[in-house]
Amino acid sequence: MVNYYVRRTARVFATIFMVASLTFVLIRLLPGGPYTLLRAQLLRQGVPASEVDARIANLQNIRPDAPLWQQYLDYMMALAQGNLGESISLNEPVVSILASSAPWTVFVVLVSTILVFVIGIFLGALQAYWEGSRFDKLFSGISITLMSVPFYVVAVLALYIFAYQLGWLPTAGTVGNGVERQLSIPFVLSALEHSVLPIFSYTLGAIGGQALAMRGNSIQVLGNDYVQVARLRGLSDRRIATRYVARNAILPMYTGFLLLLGFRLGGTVILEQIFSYTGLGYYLITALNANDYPLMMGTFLVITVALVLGVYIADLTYSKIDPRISAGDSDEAY
Amino acid sequence: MSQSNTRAKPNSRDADAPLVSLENVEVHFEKDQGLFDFFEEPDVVKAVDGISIDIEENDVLALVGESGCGKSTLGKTTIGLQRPTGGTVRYRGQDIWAAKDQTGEIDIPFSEIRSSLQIIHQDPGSSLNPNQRIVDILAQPIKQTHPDIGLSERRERIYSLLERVGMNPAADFADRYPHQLSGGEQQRVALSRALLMNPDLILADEAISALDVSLRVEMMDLMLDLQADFDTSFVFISHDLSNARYFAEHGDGRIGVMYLGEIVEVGPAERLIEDPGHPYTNVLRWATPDLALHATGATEPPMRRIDIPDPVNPPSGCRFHTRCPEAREACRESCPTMDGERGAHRTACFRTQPDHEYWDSAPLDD
Amino acid sequence: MTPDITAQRRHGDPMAATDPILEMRNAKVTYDDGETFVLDDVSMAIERNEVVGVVGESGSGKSMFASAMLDAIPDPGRLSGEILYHKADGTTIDILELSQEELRQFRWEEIAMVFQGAMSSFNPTMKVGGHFRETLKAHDAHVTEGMEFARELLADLYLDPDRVLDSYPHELSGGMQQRALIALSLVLEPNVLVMDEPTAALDLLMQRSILMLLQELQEKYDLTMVFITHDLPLVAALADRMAVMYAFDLIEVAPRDQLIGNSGHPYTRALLNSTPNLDAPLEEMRAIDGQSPAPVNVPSGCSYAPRCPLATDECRSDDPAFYETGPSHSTACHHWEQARETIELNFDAIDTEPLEADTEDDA
Amino acid sequence: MKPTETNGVDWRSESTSAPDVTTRERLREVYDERIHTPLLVAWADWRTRLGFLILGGYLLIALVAVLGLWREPSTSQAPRYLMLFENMNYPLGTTASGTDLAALIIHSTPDILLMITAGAVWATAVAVVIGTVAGYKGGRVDRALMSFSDLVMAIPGLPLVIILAVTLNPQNPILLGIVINISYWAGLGRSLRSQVLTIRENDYVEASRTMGVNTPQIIMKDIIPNLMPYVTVNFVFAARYVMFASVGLYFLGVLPYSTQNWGVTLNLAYSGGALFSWSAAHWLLAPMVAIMGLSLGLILLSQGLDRVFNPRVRTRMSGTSSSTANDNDDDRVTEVL
Amino acid sequence: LGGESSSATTLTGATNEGVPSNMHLNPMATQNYDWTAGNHIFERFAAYNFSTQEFELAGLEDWSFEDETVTLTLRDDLKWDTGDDVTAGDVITQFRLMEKTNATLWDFTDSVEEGETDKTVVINLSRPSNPEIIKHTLANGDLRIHGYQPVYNEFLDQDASAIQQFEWEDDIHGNGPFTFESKNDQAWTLTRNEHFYNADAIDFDTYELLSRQENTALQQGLMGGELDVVSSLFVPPTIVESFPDHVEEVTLPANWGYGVIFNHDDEDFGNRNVRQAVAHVINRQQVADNAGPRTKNPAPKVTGIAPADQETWLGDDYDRFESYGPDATQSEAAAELLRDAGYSRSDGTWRDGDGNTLGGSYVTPAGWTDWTTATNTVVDQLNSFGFDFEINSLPSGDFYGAYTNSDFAVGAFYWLPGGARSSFPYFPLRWQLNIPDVDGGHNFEEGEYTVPAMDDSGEMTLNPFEEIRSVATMQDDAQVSETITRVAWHNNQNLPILGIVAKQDQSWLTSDEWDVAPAEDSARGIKWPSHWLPKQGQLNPINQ
Ligand SMILES: Nc1ncnc2c1ncn2[C@@H]1O[C@H](COP(=O)(O)OP(=O)(O)OP(=O)(O)O)[C@@H](O)[C@H]1O
Ligand SMILES: Nc1ncnc2c1ncn2[C@@H]1O[C@H](COP(=O)(O)OP(=O)(O)OP(=O)(O)O)[C@@H](O)[C@H]1O
Ligand SMILES: [Mg+2]
Ligand SMILES: [Mg+2]
Repeated sequence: MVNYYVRRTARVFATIFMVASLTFVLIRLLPGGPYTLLRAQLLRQGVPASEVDARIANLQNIRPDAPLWQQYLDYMMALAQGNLGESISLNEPVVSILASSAPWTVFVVLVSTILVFVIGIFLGALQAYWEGSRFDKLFSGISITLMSVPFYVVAVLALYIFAYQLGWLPTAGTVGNGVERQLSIPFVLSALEHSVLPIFSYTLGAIGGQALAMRGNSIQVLGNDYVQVARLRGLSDRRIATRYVARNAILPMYTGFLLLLGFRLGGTVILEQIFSYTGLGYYLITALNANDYPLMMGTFLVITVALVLGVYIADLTYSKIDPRISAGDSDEAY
Repeated sequence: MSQSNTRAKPNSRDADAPLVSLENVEVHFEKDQGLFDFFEEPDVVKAVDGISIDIEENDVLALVGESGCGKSTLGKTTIGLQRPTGGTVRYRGQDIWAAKDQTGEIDIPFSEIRSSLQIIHQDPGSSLNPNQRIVDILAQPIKQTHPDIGLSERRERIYSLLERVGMNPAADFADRYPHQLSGGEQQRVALSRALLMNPDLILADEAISALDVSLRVEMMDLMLDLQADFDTSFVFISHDLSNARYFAEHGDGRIGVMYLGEIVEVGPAERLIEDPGHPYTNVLRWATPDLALHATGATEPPMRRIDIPDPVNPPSGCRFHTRCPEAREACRESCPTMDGERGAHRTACFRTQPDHEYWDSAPLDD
Repeated sequence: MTPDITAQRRHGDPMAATDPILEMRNAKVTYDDGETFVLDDVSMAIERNEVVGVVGESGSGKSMFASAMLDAIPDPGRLSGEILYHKADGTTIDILELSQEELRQFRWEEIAMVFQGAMSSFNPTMKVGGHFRETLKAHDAHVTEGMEFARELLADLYLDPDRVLDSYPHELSGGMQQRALIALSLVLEPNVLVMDEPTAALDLLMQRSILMLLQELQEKYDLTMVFITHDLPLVAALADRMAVMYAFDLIEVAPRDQLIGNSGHPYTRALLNSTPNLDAPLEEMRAIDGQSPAPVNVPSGCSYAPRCPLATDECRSDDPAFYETGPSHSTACHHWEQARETIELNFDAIDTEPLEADTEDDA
Repeated sequence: MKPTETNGVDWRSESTSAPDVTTRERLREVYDERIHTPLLVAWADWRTRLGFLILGGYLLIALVAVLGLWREPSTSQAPRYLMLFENMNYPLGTTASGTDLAALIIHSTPDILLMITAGAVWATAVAVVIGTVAGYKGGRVDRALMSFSDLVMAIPGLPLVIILAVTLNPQNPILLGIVINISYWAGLGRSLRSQVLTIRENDYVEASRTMGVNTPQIIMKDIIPNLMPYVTVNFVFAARYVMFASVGLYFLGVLPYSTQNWGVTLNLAYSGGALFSWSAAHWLLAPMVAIMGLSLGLILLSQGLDRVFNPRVRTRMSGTSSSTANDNDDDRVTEVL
Repeated sequence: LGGESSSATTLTGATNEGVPSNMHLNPMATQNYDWTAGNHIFERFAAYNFSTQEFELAGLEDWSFEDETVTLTLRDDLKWDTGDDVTAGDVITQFRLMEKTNATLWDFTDSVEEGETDKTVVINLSRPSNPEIIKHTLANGDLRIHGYQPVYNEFLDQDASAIQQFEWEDDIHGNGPFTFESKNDQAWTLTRNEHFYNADAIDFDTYELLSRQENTALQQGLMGGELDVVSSLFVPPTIVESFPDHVEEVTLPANWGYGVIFNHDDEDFGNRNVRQAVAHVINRQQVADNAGPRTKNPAPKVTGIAPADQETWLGDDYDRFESYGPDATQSEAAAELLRDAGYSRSDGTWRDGDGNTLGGSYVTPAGWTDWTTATNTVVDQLNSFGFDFEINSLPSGDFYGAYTNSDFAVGAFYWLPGGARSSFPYFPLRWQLNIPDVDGGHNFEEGEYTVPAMDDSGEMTLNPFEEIRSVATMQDDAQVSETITRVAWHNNQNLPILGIVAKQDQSWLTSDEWDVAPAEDSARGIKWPSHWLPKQGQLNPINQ
């Protein structure tokens, strides 16, 4: 029997490899080919057709006309060396585009997902604690309502109201225009300011679901004997709420958190478009519209790797976090 | 075994073979490893370690022992639910697992073996599918054994059996869900389900432990009653010697005492209790509460430690030597075996051999 | 035990006590605001330093009885009546009158409780040691000294203190968990220990071992114990006095020997007869017919009447109060004398030879 | 020999009360069991009731569209920019191109319902099959299936949908629903599997195995019914996801569309400036309300649906409860509002 | 000199070309040149004024046209932002590089050389050419004077691909009113070029070009005051109405607009009758009203001349041209045409002899929302007449791809190439015949076509391709006009592509903080006001 951890780590690479292969094939299935749009643009600029082909040929850093397996091999070889190729439409190394965009997306998704969990858990726990109270009913109602509003609707409305109408927050972008792109206080402040609306709209709707889940979990935990015993032992309500109820109710949500994190990375496609937020999702759409294969592959890969790592970390750490689970069981936790 | 007028199974290879016969059966479980013990040998729990025993037609075998000593595992191995990691389990002479894997010459198909060996679980709550009504639960075994029986006859059979197990009026109970029955009633349904399979052997794994003390006798009576009607054998698992005694005595069977994967003493109920050969049997006797007033009152147990040793690293020699009040050096070194013919009262303890070196070695005390 | 003591109708006999530490008066528990009671007007006094065993079948209200002593009925149940606690210094408090904070302090320092199912009494994500420490802290006790005492308790219970304190609950076997829980309940040196089926999930050997340890603890720390179980013979080993519950009320309270050898209630006698045991002739073990009532349909009159072979119209109309049926022996049955005569006990309570010679019964 | 054979103990002779069941009665029973009681249970909870009513409303609307009881949407069929209730012929008003908004909403409904149903059925069906088989079978089958679903789970969902949508250009709502939920089953399948792992440890599953019941039957009868509460809730969530994702992608303009639907309408309204101007606000509002209403209905439904599959609640509701024993409610379903 | 008080003011514009950090300033590169920024940094040769319909010189002081030479004289004071003169050498370098990349200029140019001074450039033509065409080529807004020799000289002896892949991001020097300061993922920051010849007229320091992806973002930017100018932005009427008063709209003919493209290889739509029927069915006014009533005009005649210029160019023949009912669905005419072509109508649907319905998928670009509305309207009209179309929306790339690969039957496409050049019918008419944007994917074969004669006297046969090409070398206006009328007539009858509406470009200025040229000022007639006006000193901060 091979050690669980070795197997699990091997699986990470296998999964990434498979997804990379799969998306490679998928993307090549896209109709049109990578240069259709560019061709149209050039033609529109009045460049003669013959010249257009020549120009496109000049650009080719991938070989879209080579046999698929050849392209695949090239790609995989390059990938193994950490080279994701050149973006066709932006004429830049994909790696550098990703390096500049991924942090923003990760930042927004991470912060908003953490907020979703923290707020959701907090509200859900309070609701469970006062189960049946007016507070509980009110917030359950709010949760359900929030769940039925798609986040992009929130995003559009929030953008309109808080940025354009009230002018409280910037309307687009990741950092203020005049701010130097280097780690400094103005930079951080500006970045935070720009992320408020995306994070807000990506957070609000999702809170409801987590709150309901937490509420359910907590109610279940509250029914356990050990909570009753803890009360009898004279522990303070606060200690019971945190160390007993919250902890035991949150633990099962832990793997969910990391999974959700990955899942929500994909959702930024819409979010970033609305806020002109130049993250992964933004470039994915750019790439898609331009049939920019390397860039598409790159964004896909980053999201995939993030997801796979998320699950991996969840698997490896869950047994550390929840003493009841021993390693190897944990991949049954979701 | 009093009744040896075995029902001749038409396709049985060996009419004289015991109903179920275990030959040197071992069940070893591997434990999962952690991050840092990659290069170590995996931990192995020897839940059942080299047990041979026969169960005849209309037989009763009561297994007693502490929690974790392997009673359930042995029971499940006996009825072919647990694949042994060593040794053979035969049903009327047919190797069960050979039949299952379709290897070798098969006299009795596995499906027939399967339906002949049934089980009643400890927890009546979890042994019935909460989403099915009692009729539907009980219809399953009939469908399984007699696929051609029509709906109304099926109902008829179910109703009559329900009444037979004391659930009157049957119609009232048949349409209920399990949660609408009391624990005792649930257990009766579980028993009925097993009986409808028309089995040769039923494993009753702590089938009465979850019931109230006052209901246990009733349930045991019912099982014994039906044993007579249905011609079945029972493997009856309990940790309570008095229940085992009641059941084995009434069923005219044996009690087997298990300790850490081994059977340390086996014999007819009354004799085993009256004249326990193994110190561990004596411990179990001590643990059995008694209403006789002189015996009430908590006394010091006849053993040196309370906790059962870790089954992953069972003690060397006689496995009981770490707790045995009579243990001597010899017990640590060598392992007593069970002698005597199968079916007789047998004990795996040096103390039964008057001229064993045991008597010369020094007592253990730690 | 002369049976011909003139019976007197005396109400509240189980209340008679010379030095009670805990008195329960007319305790009632309801889950639907007084429609039905899952503890129905129970009164009982518990002597200082005695061990009381309470038996009854599943659902008879034993857990309610136990919880009531700490005013710890699970929500949304409502407890009424009086629960008086007599402190060692002679003062008396009514537990039901205590404020939240007083109650918090009172519990575990004066009365502690061990629950049915130790598995679920520990926080699965906290080490056992943590439970001890936080309990000490919550009661402003000295943690280092307290932990020393905890180690001593664990050692008394035949556990390896260091290993146990450093384990998560699931890493311990059931028996070890149960013992650790007992140690936890004693860590603040309470006077009263209420135990609600502390051993039900364990095998007999462990049950008996724990019982033996409890007896040692009781002697060592001068505990008053209330031990609740459905297993009559089990508690008989430990108890000084025993009480039988049926359908949410006590029906018989007597010293242990009295109750086993000379009980007056038909139910108690039936219960004794239905209990499998090693000595009784097998043929005579008999189950009790019928089922005990649910709270919604407790019959009027004597609640046991529908199952009782001796029931008369009087029983069906008139709920029997306690008759004094012996020294400190109270029985709630109109026909207790008849019961003693007609319902034979199927075991010999008094004259049996001692068990095997190699069993030291010097306790 | 065996009791049921002739020369055994004929315990059947004691039979007294076995009733003769006619087919009719049987049918009635099935109706009671599978339709009446579940509905009763669902109806008893105000959330499910409201959810049912809302969904029923949408179904009615779809019916109106299918039966052609309302005019087809078409450009220039009415004056432009009619406001809400301004002209009762066009109660929801009209768009910038003079299309009846009510017609737009109504005639998109059947497709949307088809789409979300298809997507949800796909996601849950695949998840149930994979989850139960993997969980019940264990071993190599389990490992293979779980590796596969890990793989699928690792592909970023929405982006994958976009690529597939562009590649396959699905015009058919059913296909589109499936494409949107193409990888949704993976996570669900995993959690179903872990539930199956628990369920299969139940003694009644072992009992069925002991009786020699075959695997498909065990899965169908012993495993799946116990998953149903979870499955239905997730069915509803999967449906909601299809709707949100599709509208979002239409809104983004990356899904091909052949006809008008809520997402397209929303997109056109938004880019047509409906957000900034009262005179066009209804144009944006109509699809938004349609989307949120449907999703609200779905969520409300999911909130109470698990009760439907709880036999305890079921028996109580159908009034057949004559329980003697512990009927102590463990149907503490999250009560909301 | 600029007033001290306002010199710190920043003019804020916007671009939706792409993220500035990914863009660069080499106008000759294949991709990612940000023309919005480039237009401010590089001066142009000349411009076409839509108000006056005349050319205005910018970087040029003079241009003169002889038979086979064109002489360009650069402004004497045209300097790089380094302070050095822009010389003929710079321009010649640029032109020579443009030869490598086959720019339109070289369609008629044989060689370029320095003239008498270092500020004059002589273009030797390959053949006598129509000066109008040359002027339009030089005044094309995208053609900028950018050939800064220190940077571009090195490309002269390299392959075309070198210059096409060169991304000019460092050491950028321009000669326009503003110079490059910095760029990031948010914006371009430009500052006033102190060496610009008209720098004194510019009263502010900084020009910031924000990057925005969506039209709605730009609209909201204008509405909320975030943006001061936007060079070109479609804004639907409801939003225009909700704009505050100080947001001023300048509409300029785009000479561009929604049309219907046919695949002439298609069995049905290769048939002229069917195309004409389609033209009769479509109510162009309704399409305009649905898709943008303020900014879209139905083409009065369906041909390759921009709507505003049709009467001017066609003169007396204008009335002869078939209008196909600009504001009506002419079902009768359409039905007759279809019947003549052998189609018949059953169950409300037109079918061919084999019973196949007349229609199929109608390609339209996804995400171009005003086009979506137009497509919906057109398809509704066609279907209610009895065609059987289904909308097939495709992302931009695939949309162009479908046409380039001739993988379509009917779809939406612009029927005019757009830009100032389109005002000269030579360009759009020729464009319609071979639609270079899709590489002639509509399969309108070069050759002779027979159409009814213009004067109803039978038929006429012509090769529209040849005829329109000949215009390039014609010097005689009358001859030009006649040829254009003939080709326009051909297009009107044969419908290589069907023009539906023409669009007005909307350019945006704000007057709350900015002092802009008044509405009637003809300077607003040059694209784009936000580019043109600042350097004229006609867009400056209001002095408090
Ligand atoms: N599937 C399994 N995998 C690993 N170990 C197992 C498994 N089943 C049982 N064991 C181990 O085998 C030993 C014997 O278990 P078994 O259930 O047979 O004991 P038991 O005597 O029935 O105990 P109990 O009285 O508690 O039911 C235990 O140590 C148990 O942990
Ligand atoms: N939360 C509750 N709501 C309503 N009734 C309850 C509740 N908890 C317990 N009961 C009822 O109170 C009665 C007494 O319960 P209790 O737990 O005291 O029984 P018990 O004697 O301890 O039984 P067991 O031996 O099963 O623990 C039972 O009939 C039970 O159904
Ligand atoms: Mg067991
Ligand atoms: Mg209890």
